[in-house]
Amino acid sequence: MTQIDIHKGAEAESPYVPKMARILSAEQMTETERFFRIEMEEAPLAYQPGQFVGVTVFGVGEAPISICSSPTQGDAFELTVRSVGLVTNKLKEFGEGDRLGIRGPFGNTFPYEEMKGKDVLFVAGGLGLAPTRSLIRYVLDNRGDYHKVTILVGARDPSLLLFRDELEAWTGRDDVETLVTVDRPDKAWSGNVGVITRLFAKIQLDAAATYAVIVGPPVMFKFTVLEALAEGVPENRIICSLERHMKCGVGKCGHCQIRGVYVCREGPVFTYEQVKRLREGI
Amino acid sequence: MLPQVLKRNDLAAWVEALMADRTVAGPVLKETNVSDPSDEKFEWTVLEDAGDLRLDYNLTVLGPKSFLWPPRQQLVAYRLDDGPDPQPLIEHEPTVLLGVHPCDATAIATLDTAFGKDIPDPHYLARRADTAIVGLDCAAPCHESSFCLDMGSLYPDSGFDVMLTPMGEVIFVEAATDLGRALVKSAAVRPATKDDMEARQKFAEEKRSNFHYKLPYELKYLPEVLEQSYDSLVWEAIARRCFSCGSCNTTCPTCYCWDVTDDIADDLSGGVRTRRYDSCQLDTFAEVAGGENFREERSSRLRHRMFRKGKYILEQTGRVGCVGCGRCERACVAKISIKDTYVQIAGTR
Amino acid sequence: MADKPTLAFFSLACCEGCQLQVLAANEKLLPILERADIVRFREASDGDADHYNVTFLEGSIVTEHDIERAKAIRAKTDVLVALGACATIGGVNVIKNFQESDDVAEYVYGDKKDWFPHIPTRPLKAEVQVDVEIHGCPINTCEFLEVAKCLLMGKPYRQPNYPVCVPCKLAGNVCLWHKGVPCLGVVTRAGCEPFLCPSAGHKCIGCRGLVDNPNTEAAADVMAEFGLTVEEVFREFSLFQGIYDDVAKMK
Amino acid sequence: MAEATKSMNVRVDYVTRVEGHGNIVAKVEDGQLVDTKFEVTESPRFFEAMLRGRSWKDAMFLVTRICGICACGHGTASLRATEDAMGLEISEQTERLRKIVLHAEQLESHWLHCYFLVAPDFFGAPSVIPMAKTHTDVVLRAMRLKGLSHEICEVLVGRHTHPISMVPGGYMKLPSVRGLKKLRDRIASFEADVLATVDLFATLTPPAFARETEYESITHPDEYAFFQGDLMTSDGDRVEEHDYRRIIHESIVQHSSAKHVRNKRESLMVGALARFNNNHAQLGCQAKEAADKLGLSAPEFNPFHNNTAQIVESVHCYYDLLRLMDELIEAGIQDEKPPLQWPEGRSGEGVGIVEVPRGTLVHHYEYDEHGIVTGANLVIPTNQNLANIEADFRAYIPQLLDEGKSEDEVRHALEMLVRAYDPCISCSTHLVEVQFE
Ligand SMILES: Cc1cc2nc3c(=O)[nH]c(=O)nc-3n(C[C@H](O)[C@H](O)[C@H](O)COP(=O)(O)OP(=O)(O)OC[C@H]3O[C@@H](n4cnc5c(N)ncnc54)[C@H](O)[C@@H]3O)c2cc1C
Ligand code: SF4
Ligand code: SF4
Ligand code: SF4
Repeated sequence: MTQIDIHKGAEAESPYVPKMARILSAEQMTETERFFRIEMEEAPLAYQPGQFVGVTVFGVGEAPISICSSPTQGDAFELTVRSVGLVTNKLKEFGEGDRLGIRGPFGNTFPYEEMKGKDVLFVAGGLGLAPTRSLIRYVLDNRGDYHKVTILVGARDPSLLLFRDELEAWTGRDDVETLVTVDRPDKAWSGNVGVITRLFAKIQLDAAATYAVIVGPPVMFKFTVLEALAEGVPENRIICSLERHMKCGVGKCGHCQIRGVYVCREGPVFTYEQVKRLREGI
Repeated sequence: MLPQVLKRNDLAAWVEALMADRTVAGPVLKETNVSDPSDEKFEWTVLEDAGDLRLDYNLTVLGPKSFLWPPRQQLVAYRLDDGPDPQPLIEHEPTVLLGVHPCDATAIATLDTAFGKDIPDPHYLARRADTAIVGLDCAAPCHESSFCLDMGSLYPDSGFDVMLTPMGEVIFVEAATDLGRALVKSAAVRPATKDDMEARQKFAEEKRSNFHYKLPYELKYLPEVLEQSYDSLVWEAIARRCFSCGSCNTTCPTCYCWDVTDDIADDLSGGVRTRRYDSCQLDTFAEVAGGENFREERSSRLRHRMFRKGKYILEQTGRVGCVGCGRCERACVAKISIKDTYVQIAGTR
Repeated sequence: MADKPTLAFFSLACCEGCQLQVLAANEKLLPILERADIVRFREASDGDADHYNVTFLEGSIVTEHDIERAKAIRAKTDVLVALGACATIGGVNVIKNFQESDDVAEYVYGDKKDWFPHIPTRPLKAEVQVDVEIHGCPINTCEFLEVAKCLLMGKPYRQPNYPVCVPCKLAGNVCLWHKGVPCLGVVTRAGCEPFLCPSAGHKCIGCRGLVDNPNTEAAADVMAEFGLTVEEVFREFSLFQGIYDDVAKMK
Repeated sequence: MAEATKSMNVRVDYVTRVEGHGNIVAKVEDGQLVDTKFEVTESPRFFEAMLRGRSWKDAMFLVTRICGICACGHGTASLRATEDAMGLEISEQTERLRKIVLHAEQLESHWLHCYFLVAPDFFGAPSVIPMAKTHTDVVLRAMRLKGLSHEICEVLVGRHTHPISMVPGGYMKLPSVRGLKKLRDRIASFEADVLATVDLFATLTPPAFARETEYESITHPDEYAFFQGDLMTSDGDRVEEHDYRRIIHESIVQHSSAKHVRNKRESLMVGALARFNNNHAQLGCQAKEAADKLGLSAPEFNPFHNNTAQIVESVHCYYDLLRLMDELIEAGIQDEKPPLQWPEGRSGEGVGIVEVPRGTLVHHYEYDEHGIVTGANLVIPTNQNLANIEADFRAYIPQLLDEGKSEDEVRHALEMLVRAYDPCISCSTHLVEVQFE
């Protein structure tokens, strides 16, 4: 049984007070996704790939957002926000110099240490590229530590593709295989067409030596996992990042629970093996 | 400290003494039933008059929990200009909760663990640390919905500073902590005599014989019984009647899920981030942007509550997630009973 | 001055109690008046304008003329807020829809019934687009202020989507069902705190309409177990919620 | 006479600062008034018809929705009618509680009307909103006073619009003595504001105009009647409640969805001035002093003095409220329960008449043996005044024309006259004679 020291806890700092941060730059990436580069006003954010922060727009509310940059990129950090509701729509109006509240970082991290020396396969659908990019950048910045790196990216149509410049840069690299596909091409699109699982046919996988990092909407996740399993990637090396309703980020408010697991603390990164056991995971 | 006794007639004086230093909350008469005036309803409230305290109370809708963990609690205040300067709002005042039944004391111990573990929550803990808990032992079940004996909350090991046992003309007073011993100092107590001790013993025996087990298995098997029922059709059958009104959660002494809103001050100069009780039975509890709802079905929400109470909280904190007080059953207009559900699932797969 | 958003208040068929709840905000209105111009509030003021940023429209539609007025007002405003039960769900005015229309008029105006033509009662959204709903009969001043603040801050207002039981329990009320009084709180949208009917001792009569996903079947079942006849159940629901199919079906 | 007034067409659509929708029409040709009307364009709401089929428990919840300002008055009249039909006697405690709520409502309504709706005319402001800047102390006082009534209603019946706790036979929730004591002290703290209100209105002079009419109200031997009593008029008629139709004769006119009412003359007047004219001797001493200060003495035939009478009544109600509170506190609150069942097998009619801010309000129901309403008749104060307002127009317009007033001035004066009556047009439910067989 956990022993609790009430009096010590009473003196603790409140985990619910945001710290002030300033937007260094902001850019509308697609119609609904906005990219921010942010700097904490006091101590820099100490985070690792896979974690997320709570972003406060004062007077409006807070939303959990994955950090899409890698700590290797310096003190500032980056977010990609899709406008869907109260906070995220308001963020559309935010730009350089505007101030936000930030809590966190929260959550566990991608197992980037454990993955060293292994092949890494990234599969990112839609907004799933945001959290994935954090690890991609980390791996690319420590390229020597990892074996083969493959990046598969899918979007519904070309206008929804995130980080297009970076996708191009990665495509141009010899030490990374990058494939991009869209479900519905437009006239200018000359690349792959079709759901992301179709890209599996185009790559060589050493399944036993691979970590597959799969992040995307629930349907995409479901089928990509099946594909990876079919290729022979072990369940405990299929890594995903889950989204849940969250209010506190510190394992109290109860919203993010999947069965007995608090996604905000024990996740958002899980192996497929864990998710499968949870049953309500996907 | 040796057990002591307080004459019933001296109780009010003690309560007044406590009221001089601290906010004292306890059970008082709330109202009588419109359909049956002999049916008294009680509530936990801050005492304005020591004479209002009713040690013979039976049930309350909300327990003493709301003094430690108020239905609405302000967390952070900020301004709505260029310098929001967010500041924590941590409010507490010396308080005594007087007359906490064993089930509620057990529940408080569970809440302490939930809010204190990992990353501590000072908004709860600061109130908790400033609150003395005076327990009140019960001689018989409050209601047919209670199953505190099964849930192991009838004999709490912690969650109180003093335990009172009313026995006729005297009240047996046992201080369990330093704070408790300090509180008792202002009471006109005398050391318990051999007769008092015997009376106490008799009370305990009678108490034991008044309570009966209601589950057909021991508490330690509950998590497994639940796990085996995960795919049972029973959830669907029970949930058909569920209104998703959340009354079960809002009244539960161990529920602690919450929602947060940013409330703008009336003069629009600032805002306050406020949390309020939330309920996993409400439609939108697990809904995320884009409309995906991870527990869309009433049955999956109902199952989640029953699992959380009987399994998850226990696994997370090592303390029971349900103290068997029966509040949720009584609060439920559809008469959905956690006790009956736990009985029912033992016989299903 | 010109940059301030303009607000207007209008009413159709109703008791105008909702506008009174706005006035009841008293000094809390002052910060809003500083940031916005009320250009039309007939109950308190003379004056008008050609265009409004936000219009609060109370009352339900009971005549052809009401439809025209609602449309004309809609055309002049950016944001239309339905103020109160009459506007959001038709209010008590819907009760007459369950009687023969001719009989209703004749009962009240006798052989002069044709002087006062009327149509079946309907809420605003049946005829015009409504952007924000403030439920309640009457509305709750706190909620009005909340909506006004949200509008001024450019923040969408999200109405509660859970039943009255939630705030009722948080207020520590003994459930009326347990006192022998059937209460509609179990399926009625919350948001009336701190003026909950059960907190004042009486059943919820459903003035804020149904929550989005009400279990009306369970409600009817529970009421039946409680000893209410189908007719009585309908009578309970139809005081305010007659506009919903779930309820109309019971008739 | 000024050329401009030779002929005019005064039309005021939607008179502002009154409750509900009403239009003034006045046609002047060659300096002669040819036609004038006060149109009530409020959409008809058919409350009497809607009452049919409602249960005795819910009738009050329906009729309070007739008017947001007089919700407690409608509620009280409705409960009295239902209790009459049930043969229920209410306790002294219930009666006191009901009277307190009625008083609180008079206060709220009178203050709202005088400060928010009438005062702007005297201060030359289009509304109370700009007055917040020019006469801040007056507006803040008005808000404080208005807030007081809300506080009283919140403690006693849950809220002012629409009351919750009161039901046939009593209360679903009673206030505590402790709560009443707090409230009493709170009310007592408003005395200075009440007196300042008298002083303020003593400085305002109503327009000079007088027309004698028949003044109708209830009257009671023991008190200045609001809650119960016989129906009477200044012309000497007096009947008990059930016979209200011997004084109140209703008719339908095409330009008004609200019905007109008369007794022996072409029209009659109800409201504060009518009550004052009929019952002034029973006012409390503070109210009598206020009347002196305000220059009001019975009989008063200037309808603009309805506002003055409202201020006098507010003083009466304020002090009477304190008295009633003291009596309640003294007696302690008894845990009385209202009946939850309709009396077995009983059917029949019930009438409840109360004085609401705008005048005499009648609720008349017929119940079947299950406690379901089978017929209803409501007489709304504003309706009773409509014919009188038109009669005033006919007398006042020629006077204004004689005084050489311009079209705008006439329009403004007529609007002020309408406002003086404090018409609550949303109340105009109205109805025709319904014969209960
Ligand atoms: C770990 C994690 C990482 C995320 N990373 C990103 C990211 O990188 N980029 C991005 O654009 N989005 C991300 N999201 C989703 C993002 O948090 C939600 O879109 C956001 O909370 C919606 O907030 P809002 O105020 O704009 O919408 P609201 O108006 O509050 O809500 C819209 C809908 O979302 C639901 N909702 C409310 N609060 C939450 C919540 N805290 N979490 C999820 N759903 C909620 C509501 O029930 C409603 O249905 C992430 C979510 C999680 C849990
Ligand atoms: S109290 Fe009953 S009806 Fe309400 S959510 Fe809980 S189980 Fe469902
Ligand atoms: S789950 Fe029900 S019985 Fe258990 S502690 Fe909560 S309210 Fe009491
Ligand atoms: S009284 Fe009504 S609103 Fe309150 S809990 Fe019971 S059913 Fe719900």
